[in-house]
Amino acid sequence: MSVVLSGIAKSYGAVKAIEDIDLTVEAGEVVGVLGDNGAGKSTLMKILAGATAPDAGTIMVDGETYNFANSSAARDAGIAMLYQDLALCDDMSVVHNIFLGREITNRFGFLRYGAMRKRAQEIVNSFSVRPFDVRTPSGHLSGGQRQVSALARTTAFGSRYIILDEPTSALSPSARDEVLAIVRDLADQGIGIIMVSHDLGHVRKVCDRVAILHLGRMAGIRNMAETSQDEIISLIVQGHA
Amino acid sequence: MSVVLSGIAKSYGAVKAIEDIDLTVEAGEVVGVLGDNGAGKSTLMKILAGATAPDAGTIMVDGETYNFANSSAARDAGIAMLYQDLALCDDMSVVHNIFLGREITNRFGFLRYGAMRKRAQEIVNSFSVRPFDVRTPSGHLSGGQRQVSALARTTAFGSRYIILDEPTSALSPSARDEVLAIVRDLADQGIGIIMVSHDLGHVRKVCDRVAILHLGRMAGIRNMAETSQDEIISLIVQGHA
Amino acid sequence: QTVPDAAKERGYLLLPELHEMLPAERDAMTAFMGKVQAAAVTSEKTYDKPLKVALMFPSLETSDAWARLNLSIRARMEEMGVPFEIVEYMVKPDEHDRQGAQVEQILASDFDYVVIGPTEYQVQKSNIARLSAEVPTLVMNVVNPFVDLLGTANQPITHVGFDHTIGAEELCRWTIAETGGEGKIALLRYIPGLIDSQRSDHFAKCVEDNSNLQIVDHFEANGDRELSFSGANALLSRHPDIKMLHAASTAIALGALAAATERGVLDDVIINGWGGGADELKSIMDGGLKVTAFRVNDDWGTAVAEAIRAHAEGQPVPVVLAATIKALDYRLTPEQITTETDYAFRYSGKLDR
Amino acid sequence: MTPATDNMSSADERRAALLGETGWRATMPPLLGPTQVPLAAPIAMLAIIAVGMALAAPNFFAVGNLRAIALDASLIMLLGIGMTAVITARGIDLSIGAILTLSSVAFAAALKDFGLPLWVSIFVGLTVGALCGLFNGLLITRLRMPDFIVTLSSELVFRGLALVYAGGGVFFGFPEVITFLGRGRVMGVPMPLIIALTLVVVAHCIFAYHRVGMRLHAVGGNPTAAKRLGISVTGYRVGVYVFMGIIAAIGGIILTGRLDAVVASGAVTILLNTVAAVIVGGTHLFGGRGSIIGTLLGAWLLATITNAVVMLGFEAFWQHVAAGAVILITIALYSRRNTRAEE
Amino acid sequence: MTPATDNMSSADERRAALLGETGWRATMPPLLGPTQVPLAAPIAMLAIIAVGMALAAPNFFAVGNLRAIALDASLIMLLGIGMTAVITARGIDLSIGAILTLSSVAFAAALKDFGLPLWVSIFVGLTVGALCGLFNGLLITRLRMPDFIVTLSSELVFRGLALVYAGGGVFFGFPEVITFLGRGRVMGVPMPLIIALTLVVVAHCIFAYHRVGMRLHAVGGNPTAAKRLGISVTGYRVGVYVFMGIIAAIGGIILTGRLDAVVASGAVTILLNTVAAVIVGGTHLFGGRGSIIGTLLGAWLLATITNAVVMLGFEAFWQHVAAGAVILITIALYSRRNTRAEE
Ligand SMILES: Nc1ncnc2c1ncn2[C@@H]1O[C@H](COP(=O)(O)OP(=O)(O)OP(=O)(O)O)[C@@H](O)[C@H]1O
Ligand SMILES: Nc1ncnc2c1ncn2[C@@H]1O[C@H](COP(=O)(O)OP(=O)(O)OP(=O)(O)O)[C@@H](O)[C@H]1O
Ligand SMILES: [Mg+2]
Ligand SMILES: [Mg+2]
Repeated sequence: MSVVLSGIAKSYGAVKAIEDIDLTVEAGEVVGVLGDNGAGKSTLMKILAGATAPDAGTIMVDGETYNFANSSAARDAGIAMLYQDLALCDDMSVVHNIFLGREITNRFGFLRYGAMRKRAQEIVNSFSVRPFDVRTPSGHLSGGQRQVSALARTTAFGSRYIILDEPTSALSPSARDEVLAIVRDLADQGIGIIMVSHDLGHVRKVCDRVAILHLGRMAGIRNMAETSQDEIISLIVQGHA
Repeated sequence: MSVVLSGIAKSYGAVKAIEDIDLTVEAGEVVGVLGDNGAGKSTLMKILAGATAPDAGTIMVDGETYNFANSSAARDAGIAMLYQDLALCDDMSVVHNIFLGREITNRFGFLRYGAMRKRAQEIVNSFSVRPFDVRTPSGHLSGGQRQVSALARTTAFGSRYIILDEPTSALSPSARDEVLAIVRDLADQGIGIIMVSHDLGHVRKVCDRVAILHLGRMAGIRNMAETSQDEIISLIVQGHA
Repeated sequence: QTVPDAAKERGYLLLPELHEMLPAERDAMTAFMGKVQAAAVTSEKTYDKPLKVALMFPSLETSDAWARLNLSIRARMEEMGVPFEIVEYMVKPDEHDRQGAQVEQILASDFDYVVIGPTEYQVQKSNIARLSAEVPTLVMNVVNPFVDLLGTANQPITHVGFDHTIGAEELCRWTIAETGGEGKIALLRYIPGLIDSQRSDHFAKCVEDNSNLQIVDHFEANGDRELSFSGANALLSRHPDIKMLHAASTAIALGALAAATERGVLDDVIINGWGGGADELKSIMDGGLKVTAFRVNDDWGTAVAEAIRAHAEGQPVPVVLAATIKALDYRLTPEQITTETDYAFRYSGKLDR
Repeated sequence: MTPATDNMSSADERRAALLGETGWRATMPPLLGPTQVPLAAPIAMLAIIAVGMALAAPNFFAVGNLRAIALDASLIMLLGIGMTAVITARGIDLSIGAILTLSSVAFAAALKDFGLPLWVSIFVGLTVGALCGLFNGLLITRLRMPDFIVTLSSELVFRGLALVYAGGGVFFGFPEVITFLGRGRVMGVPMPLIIALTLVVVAHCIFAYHRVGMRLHAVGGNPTAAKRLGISVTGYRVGVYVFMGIIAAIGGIILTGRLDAVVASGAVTILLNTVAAVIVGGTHLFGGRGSIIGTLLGAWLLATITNAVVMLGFEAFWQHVAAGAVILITIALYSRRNTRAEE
Repeated sequence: MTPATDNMSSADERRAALLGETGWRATMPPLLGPTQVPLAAPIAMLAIIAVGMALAAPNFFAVGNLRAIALDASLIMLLGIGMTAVITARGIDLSIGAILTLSSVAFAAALKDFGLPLWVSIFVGLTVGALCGLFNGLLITRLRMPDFIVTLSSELVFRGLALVYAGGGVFFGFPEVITFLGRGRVMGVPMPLIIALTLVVVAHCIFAYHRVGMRLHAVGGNPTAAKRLGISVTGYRVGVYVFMGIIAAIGGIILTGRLDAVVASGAVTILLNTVAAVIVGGTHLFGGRGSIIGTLLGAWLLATITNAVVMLGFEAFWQHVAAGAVILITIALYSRRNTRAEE
């Protein structure tokens, strides 16, 4: 049970965003993806989530090779992603945002709003120190509240692999700890998680392995237990230890 | 030489975002603002930067009382801000973004593009490990590159007080360290800095004092040297030590 | 009386067909128009309240004719001493449905008379019929009674206007004489519909049937000045040897004239006006337009006023009242033209400047 | 109780309070659907006009006059349903007048020139409407062309085609079923109003309480997000144009019935009225926020204005001015409210 | 050399390279201004049409015909300058036809009814245009009403006022200066073209190379950001409408000269042509990206289309269809390019 990326490449015009990337994520493990700004982390994640098409390379999920045409293909293959820009509809309430695309409906497709609201509030309550009303339009939320909403959506529907692009960057320390605990928890339930982060402390706390990108190439993959902060930093900055 | 906020309050409809906030920032010091998600940090900063009008309270800058009608009034009073959402025009190049509102022109108002480009590239070079061409439209940049551009703009024009709303959240560790060094540097040049952050490590590195908001109220202000991580966290989470 | 087959098929009668069928109508109309052309006779009748008239315009924007109509109806009513009150209804030329809603609105109020300028005659047929059944109704700008409404309760009391086909024939006759019946003509058309068909198609058929003149091109100008300018230019480029650009309205004539003037081909190309507003006449005198189908405009409004009065005072009204339309050309002296306009605009006066 | 526990428990209490709410208030979806749309402005304006007219022109409330307004309103409302969907999905359709015309011509031609049975002809008309919408939708989504310019140009194309077929001619004399749809009444209520209101109710339920409506809002509000969540943005965008095409064709048939005639030159200004009604009704011009109920009110308001300016005896030319002014005032009221809510 | 230093120095080299560039390529601002606008599509289309017409209708290249196209193009171009500014600032002005009309009526009335001197009358005309723009701008910014609906309604208001004053009447017989502006020539080049091109050059310099143009792009591209940076978003937005009003008034005077007449109706199609020209020219309908040069090309293309469909002998109604199709094809070319660049 694993996701296997091999030989992935993607250019934007003259800019080679990523080149020749191999990466494997097993079910139940948390893999951190690190790298300098512009190293290609988000690009790689978008490819894995089906949001961008790679120029080259293959994606295998649980033994089957996929060629994701769009993100719903990736979701059907069991991969969900929390985007760096959160992807919320600001005019809609948090309830609607969380359930968008996976609405709870009666058999004619009409929304079961009460059920959605209840479930959404439960999820949000479980994350946040200062809980907020899920009926609020997401445009009225604070930065962190927005991140909580988006995270709630990503984790709510039992995907087998979850990609988190900087899930903690806008969260307060206490909310961060909760999120990291949730991440660990999800992994323990057998979900494979890829987490992009700039915070070595967080990566260290939850990740089993780290992959470091440098100038669009894979600079190295390390087991957390067998590497040091210094090695990681030099991989990020120089591309080699 | 200082900025003094007193009795600031702001509600959005029924939500009291902040209430009765007093805060002083001296020239040359770095004050960290901490607090849970939704505690009201961004709201307070927007008020200080003139982007939002407070419901009550006064702002004094260097002894004079102001009632900022808009952010250019605040800028004229010497206060600049880096917004959490960066405020870039995605269709325009980084050069244009950096100089927007403070263009270098000849005396007829025509742009001196060469000069702007050179200066912009210098600033960006000084921040970033993987420098990028400032002629790129900002819509094509990575998350961190965007943050570098916005930060470049905020620090480029010699304001006396600078507000940074989570300036490091999307930066790679090395870029972070550079930004923090720049912050410290600016303070040493006599600029007063208010920095909102969720990262206690960063706050500890550069801040002289911290102010902690809790549920929209000031939970406490501490000298960095005289407080502990535990005290800060309990102020953030519970509103008291 | 037998309705000609052509009219049955068409659904409405041309004026000559009507007069062929009912010769008495021709005499009645001539007599009535005599009254119209004469000075106003003060009414003897005492009205206990003003006549409430609904005036339904299909847009006032296309030429000054509608504005003059409005002015002359009011002026003649006043001269005759008939107290009246007018409510104006306006739609754009394409708002067929809104005119329908206005009919609904009128039927809901207490009008004594309705004067309707249909957006498109056939389209408004059912509305005209419904109005006629409940309120004395005058149809303006169309002089072609519907065959199947004739003699029913749904027939309007009269149709008042100009016979555009007669205008087309006048222009046709003039054109053949002027050109000697040889050469190419292109049409700049008005908004598609009955009026355009009576002006453009009738003219085209007339010249082609009666001479060697050839219609070589059409442009869909939609009654728009700027579009006519572009279209006229393109036609002049495509057919450098063209004899005439037939303009189906004042606005179109203005656009075509500007194109010809700018190109300096004004002397080689005949451009006509349609309607004969003061602007067209001035242009004729200045050597711009060569000819126009001139409507004796205020006879139209006067006829409306006289028809209302006649009906209100229990006198018969002919089924159709067609005011005179005739070709006026550049050979006329300014004095002759002034004589024509002094009469034709006797109530509406100087609208232009 | 220490402040600490006080604070902690207050957060917990808040959690419980947020979660614990039951009863219809918590289970009923928001009345107007996934987004908030301010309706106070059109309602206020309608009320003001009603009171004003009651004082100034009592005839205004005559049954016949109300029916006249209803007839006008029902067409705008009908087309407004489609336009609300299009605009909510972040589109705009400027070709509805031409679609309406082309599909009526197709219907009339099928019936009269080809002698097809009535129901088949209606089907032909609706199909032509749907195809026009499909044409717009495919150009917009497949070639990623801006809606505004696509539909501006396709207006020329569709109207041109209608004119090519029909010229300046008029089709008339339609079966009774059709005229009944256009001008019949059931218990005094005009058929077009019955049709329009029925469609309004159905459309509102889908728009506000159905999965499809919710996703439509998302497609307009944040297309990137919608796409990432597996919603077929392209499908929805094409869908709204096809829907709009079918609605325009229905409008064409009702109009045919009302006039008992079809011309190729009509229905240009209906576009402005429809768009104005949708916007007056609070739907957000840039997508993501819309309300069918708002459009209903907007249509009613627009029809009322045109009626009222005549009833008040405005001269023809002033009628333009007055109508424009009332729309401006209504939107001004609405925008003020809107602004306050957003600040 | 170890890989480490290699890598470090490569970043440093890149820094130096980025910074070190000198010469005109580094100091010249981008030709089209602060944002990138694809111009290949209108150029390609113009080329295709030119080649096609050279083969199919040699008369097309007759001097007289080119001049005719130039006259058409110059009016669209002129109005397009204003519209490009408005759209780039994230607005739209649908009332230009009515502003053009109302200001010409004001000009003609000042000259003929009030007997004011020519230059004063021109000033009156331009002032009325500016005031109309101010009216639009203030409603849009102060009351935060959507541009689309404000200008849709003010079109009714302005045109109504023009009609109220002028009735159905026509003003004609204008001084030679005016007719010279409308249809005179200098060394064979039509005056309107000279005026329009002069304004295009001035406008392009401001739009692309001046502080004002740069800020205008920002106001349209990200109003929140612009406001925070101390740019008077309100000022710019009002400004573009006033500018548009003045431009429309200039257009009105040129048109008056061309026809030697003023009518209160008319100037309806000009709006569609202007907006189409601006969008065909690559200006982004939702603001932030615009090009005066693009509009120049777009105007030329649109004027050419109307001419070409006649020259090719399309039948009357097919002319509509052909014109719509050419616009669609041009935008399709453009949109493809655009999409590729953005993906
Ligand atoms: N425009 C708005 N309309 C309504 N409520 C708002 C608006 N902006 C902020 N709020 C509310 O005000 C409160 C404070 O928000 P603010 O953005 O200041 O929080 P913050 O401390 O910056 O949080 P974070 O760390 O998550 O960025 C929150 O409850 C938020 O929901
Ligand atoms: N849509 C796009 N068009 C052109 N270039 C792009 C686009 N998206 C990303 N890039 C470029 O590709 C490179 C990799 O970007 P990416 O967003 O993957 O970086 P990242 O590792 O996520 O950085 P960060 O930590 O700053 O978020 C960058 O140089 C960026 O400028
Ligand atoms: Mg990234
Ligand atoms: Mg914040």
